[in-house]
Amino acid sequence: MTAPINPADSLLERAPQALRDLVTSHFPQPWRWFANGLLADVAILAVFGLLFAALTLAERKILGRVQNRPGPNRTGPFGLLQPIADGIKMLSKEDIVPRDADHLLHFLAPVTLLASAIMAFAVIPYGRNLVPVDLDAGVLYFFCVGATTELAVFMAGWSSHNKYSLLAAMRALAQLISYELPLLLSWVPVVMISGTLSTTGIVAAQSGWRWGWMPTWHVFTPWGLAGFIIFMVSALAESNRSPFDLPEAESELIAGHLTEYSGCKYVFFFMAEYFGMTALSGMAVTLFLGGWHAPLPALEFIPSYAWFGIKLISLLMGFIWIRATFPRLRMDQLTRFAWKFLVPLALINLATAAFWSLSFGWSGPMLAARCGVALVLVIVPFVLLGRRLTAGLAPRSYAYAT
Amino acid sequence: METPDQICSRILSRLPGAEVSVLQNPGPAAQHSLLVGRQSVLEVAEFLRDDPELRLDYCSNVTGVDWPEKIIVDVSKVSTPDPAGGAPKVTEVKTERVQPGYLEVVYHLYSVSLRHGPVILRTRTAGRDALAAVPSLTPVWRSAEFQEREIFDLFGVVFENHPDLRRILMWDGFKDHPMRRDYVEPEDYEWEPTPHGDLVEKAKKARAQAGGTPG
Amino acid sequence: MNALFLILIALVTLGAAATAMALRNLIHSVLLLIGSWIGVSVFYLFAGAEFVAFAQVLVYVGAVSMVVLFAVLLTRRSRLDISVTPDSLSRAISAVLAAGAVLGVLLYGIVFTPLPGAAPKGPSATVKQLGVELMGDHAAALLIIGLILTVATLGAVVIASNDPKAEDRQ
Amino acid sequence: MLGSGLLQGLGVTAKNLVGSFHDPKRLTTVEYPEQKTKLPEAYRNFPFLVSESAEDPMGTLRCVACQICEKECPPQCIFIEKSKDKKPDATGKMQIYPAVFLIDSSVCMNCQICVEVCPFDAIKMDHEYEIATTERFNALLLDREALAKPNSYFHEIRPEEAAEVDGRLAAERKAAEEKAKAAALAKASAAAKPAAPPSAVPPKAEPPKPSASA
Amino acid sequence: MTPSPLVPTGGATVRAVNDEFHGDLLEVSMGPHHPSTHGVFRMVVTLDGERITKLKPVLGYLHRNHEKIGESTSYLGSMPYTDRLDYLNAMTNNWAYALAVERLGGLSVPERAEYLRVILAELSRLQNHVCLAGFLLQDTGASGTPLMYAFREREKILDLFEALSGSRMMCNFQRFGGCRTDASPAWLAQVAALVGGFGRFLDEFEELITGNEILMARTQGVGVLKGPAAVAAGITGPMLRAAGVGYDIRKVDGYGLYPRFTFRVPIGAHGDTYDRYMIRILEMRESIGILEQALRDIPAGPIMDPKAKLRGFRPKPGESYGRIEGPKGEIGFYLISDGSANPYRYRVRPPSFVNLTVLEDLCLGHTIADSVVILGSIDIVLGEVDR
Repeated sequence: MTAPINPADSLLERAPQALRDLVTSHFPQPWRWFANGLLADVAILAVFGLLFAALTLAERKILGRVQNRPGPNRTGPFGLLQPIADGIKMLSKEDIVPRDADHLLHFLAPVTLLASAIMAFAVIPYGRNLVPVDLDAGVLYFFCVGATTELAVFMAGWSSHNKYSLLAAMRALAQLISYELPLLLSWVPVVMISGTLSTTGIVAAQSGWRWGWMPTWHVFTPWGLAGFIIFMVSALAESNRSPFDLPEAESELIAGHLTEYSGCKYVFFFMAEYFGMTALSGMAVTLFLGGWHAPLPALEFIPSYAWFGIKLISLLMGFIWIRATFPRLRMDQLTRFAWKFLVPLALINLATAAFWSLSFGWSGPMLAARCGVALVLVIVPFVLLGRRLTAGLAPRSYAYAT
Repeated sequence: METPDQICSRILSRLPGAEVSVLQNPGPAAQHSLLVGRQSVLEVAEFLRDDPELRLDYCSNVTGVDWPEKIIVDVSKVSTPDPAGGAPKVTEVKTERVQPGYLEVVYHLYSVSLRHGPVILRTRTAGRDALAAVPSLTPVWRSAEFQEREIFDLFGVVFENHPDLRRILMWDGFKDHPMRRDYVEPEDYEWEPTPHGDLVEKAKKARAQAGGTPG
Repeated sequence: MNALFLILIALVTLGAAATAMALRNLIHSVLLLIGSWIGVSVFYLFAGAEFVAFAQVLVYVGAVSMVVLFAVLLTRRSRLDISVTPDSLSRAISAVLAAGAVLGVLLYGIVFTPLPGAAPKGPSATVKQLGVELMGDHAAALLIIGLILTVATLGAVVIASNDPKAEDRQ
Repeated sequence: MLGSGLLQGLGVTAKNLVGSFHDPKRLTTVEYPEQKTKLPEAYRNFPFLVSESAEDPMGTLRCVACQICEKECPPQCIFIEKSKDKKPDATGKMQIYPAVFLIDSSVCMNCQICVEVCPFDAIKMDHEYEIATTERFNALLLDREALAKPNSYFHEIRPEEAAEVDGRLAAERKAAEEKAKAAALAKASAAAKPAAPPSAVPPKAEPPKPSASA
Repeated sequence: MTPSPLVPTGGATVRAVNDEFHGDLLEVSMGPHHPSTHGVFRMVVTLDGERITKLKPVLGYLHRNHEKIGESTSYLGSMPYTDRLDYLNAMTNNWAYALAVERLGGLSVPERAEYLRVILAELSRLQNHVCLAGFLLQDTGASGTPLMYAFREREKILDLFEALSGSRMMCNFQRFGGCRTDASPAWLAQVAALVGGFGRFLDEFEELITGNEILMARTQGVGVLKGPAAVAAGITGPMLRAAGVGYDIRKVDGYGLYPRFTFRVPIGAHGDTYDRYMIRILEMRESIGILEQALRDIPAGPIMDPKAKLRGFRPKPGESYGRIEGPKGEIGFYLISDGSANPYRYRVRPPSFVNLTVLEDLCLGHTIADSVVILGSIDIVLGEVDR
């Protein structure tokens, strides 16, 4: 019987680095950093570009299936070439800019949006040693890049010189201000517990097993679960996904900030939405779902990046599932939900995490008490605040006329 | 529910000056209506709405009817005594008289609270052109608002005291009233060559050749 | 190379700020202001202060700019068309005086601060240290800043609130 | 609790997502150009003219140009011109026939009133629904050549109604033949008995009843 | 600003239309091309932020002067045109028109035909309400899922219509004094199968969305219409019953054979959009009950009044008004005959059109997103509004 191989040394695990070194070894030493960076860019664009294409198809397929219809199935086998056909169609369309539009901003908006969405991919650790840029303040970088997205939505809406777009711009502003806060507050506990702002450090803090089988991911702690849910809800809002897709609310504002966009610029917006969704899911995986760690010790032979991919895709499917099910909120409800529900919950969650970190050494019966107190700290505010939020809303019973 | 005759007499007892009469409907439907003069239609309507036995709180249908100028031929037999002393000679004398045209507004009233109806209320304008005005009943039944606007639009009845009397179905710059019976559609109105147009032309020509009656 | 880059960034930052002041279109001004904030954060990055740089972008670009944009969009049209009146001339003069005074203080600070010739590699402040400093020694300052900002926000709300009675009184 | 309704909804969509793969009751979609649903017999789209034989459709049209459908058509999309000569109709009687029969398919609203009012079972509703053309003027005005379809086609699309119509027409033809025979007999006997009044007027064919669907 | 001379009657709301110019009011023209105006309908909305301070409906984009066409066409010839009024409910439109003409001509309807009419009207009600639920939820932003479920069921009903009348939507089925074709036992069995499964579908549909907190937040307390105001404004149908008035023409007039069937009339207590949605769901459940009874009891027999004439129908001079409880409200036809083959006056009383009267009242003070949902809950079809 051979000794178990350290998963970090398996062939598949080391393949990406080996491949990279193989390519960059041809460059002279002073340029190697540049070549590495370029390669990372190319890899990210290729992988996530493909994922974007696959995701658009998957979304339409899943929406179709949920709605009891087959979804796109005409282009290629099982409709697999649909994204390519869509791409050709969109890119060959005429780029129409309204006469009264602010041409410069109208052009800059999609570019800004896409650029910031792509930049967000830089700090996510995709696997063991697979992080494009390992920054000390990686998490902060991620959210500071993400902060510009709604600015771009505002630019698009305002520059289009269209009333619907302007309303969308206003909505985008309000939505950003409202959801940036719970989003930021939701990951502060993670930083507090991990003691680092570096994404690789946060992943490393989630390694290892409790009792030999249970992963020590943050999502498996009471505060982590609450933080994860708050994070995902805010992520839905940040990436303008249903039920928070108010800036482009089709049934109200036609297409909101996208009303006056066509062709390539429209594709940019579309791409940016999916990239943003993917990046936020990736960050959620990193912060709460243990990054690239396997969920069970026995499954560590699967390479780390595959685990990351699996977690990422399941979160993305969750986005699609939610979109298939929920109606849209109204603007005032959206902001009320953020300020009166998510922000207080996130703040209480901060306190819960503080308690969790203070009670670090507790064991035995005290461990049960620790879990109990933390759970109470998470659930009771949720129930109470939820009741206040939905006050007056209830299914009704109806009388019949005599 | 009371018959229209009973309602009519009750209205007359309550509002002695009101011009109300019952207009019989000769058809099998036998839905007789109350014909009310312009001057008293508002008070009659309020009476119908508020009267505890009728409580016609719901005005279902409001519509206009165009009755254009009609030439009525009265035939009277005149017997002229035969100067020869025989049987008097009877000749038919036709006198033509012109019945002036008017526009009629018909309200179908029901009671939601007492669940009866319909009571049909009609009122007529004095004429079809400058005199085509009746008081609006929108202040009495709000449901008449859009329907009276429609009648104004399509028939040209001016409803005095209507809160928002504008065209509703035709566009604002439109001149005529298309539901009037003498309305002639303009020839060049959104003309487009269609095979249908040719077909009608051909049909007309063929019928003219055949000398038959169109229709 | 680095110096060239720094000068370029400085020019962009200052140019954006100056243009923001000169433009009539308020939205463009705000967007240029954002550009200049990003320029400032690039300076922080050059100085090795990642945390401050990212925090700068997060707070200013992400949040403050939104508030400013909101303020601009919610401002009544009538207040956008403030024409130059004789009164505004004296205001301009006082503005120039105030700006000059600030500039003087800054220049004084820059010129008369003894710069160390060869910068000693100072202890790079970690995020943790920053937190400890802020929550420890400088807690009072932090609280006061928070209070002042809250008061400012309340004031803004009071000014922005659309009170028809107040308008009538004017 | 907040979220229970949301979770319930997610459950339903998940059930449908899974169900659409194995439950044909859920995934009811028909993939149109390849698959087509079976049309019910009553389906109607655009009228056609019934002709007795497929070989000589123009010679065997059942239509006798009575112009009832033209009068009754609500959007007035039919135009008929009577022929000058006559030819035998379905019952063997000499009848005029439509020299021109035009239907404007851009105006026709497929209401079936022409079928209902036709006393000769000469016009029926078609099952053809792929009638798009690329030319919106002349291609939409269909003449009698384009409209004529043989009785066998009628049997194909509406077997029940066609059988009923054929039975009725056969009975009428038989009755007409018998009458003709009787008339011939009468003539023969009249010839034998010259005193008998001449039956100049041929026995009038029983006016066919309006369509049974009425 | 001149105060609106609209006198509040029976609690009708007074309109607070503020015509003063405000620099920060935004006038948005929603429609005629807008994803959720249900056809070519236009609302000129004045917004303060996102709040509606004024809303003017603009109609007529689909106006084709249906009534004029009716006056120049024979009585029978108008029947297919009635299909095109509320094109979701050709069956009930046909019935209302047939009812008016039968009253005008003094025709009676055989029992089997009356049963068929009830079955078809209730099927029509089912598919209209299920459509409405789908559209309404689509307007609240649900990405098509409820709409697709609704349409899946609607398709089954339309298939039945097609099998009986030959067309899915333009049925042209009723005739004066009966129905055009008889229903085969196989068809009735299909209806029974559909009715049997419809309750389960409704359960699933309600599980999907009725308890959804977002839907409740979007619809409860939005667009409140109270009973007296609704009656004064002539609101009919589910909208009136959602406002708490139990007025159902099926019960009140007892036309057709409705008095023979037992069913209840659900009424709402709040009169908001949620009530309007739920009343339709509950009405569908009642319709299932009516259909079960009708399918159980339908007798054999003729389907046409022997007195009825298909061609050359010339009723005696006179007039009649016939109305039925259509899925959207009271659909009535008012006919005046002068003894000729064409009606002298042909008038449609369209429920959608009259129900639009209160649109502005319902929307004032709500946001632009609510206006879309409120419009959806009124349930209009532009073929009927504009005629």
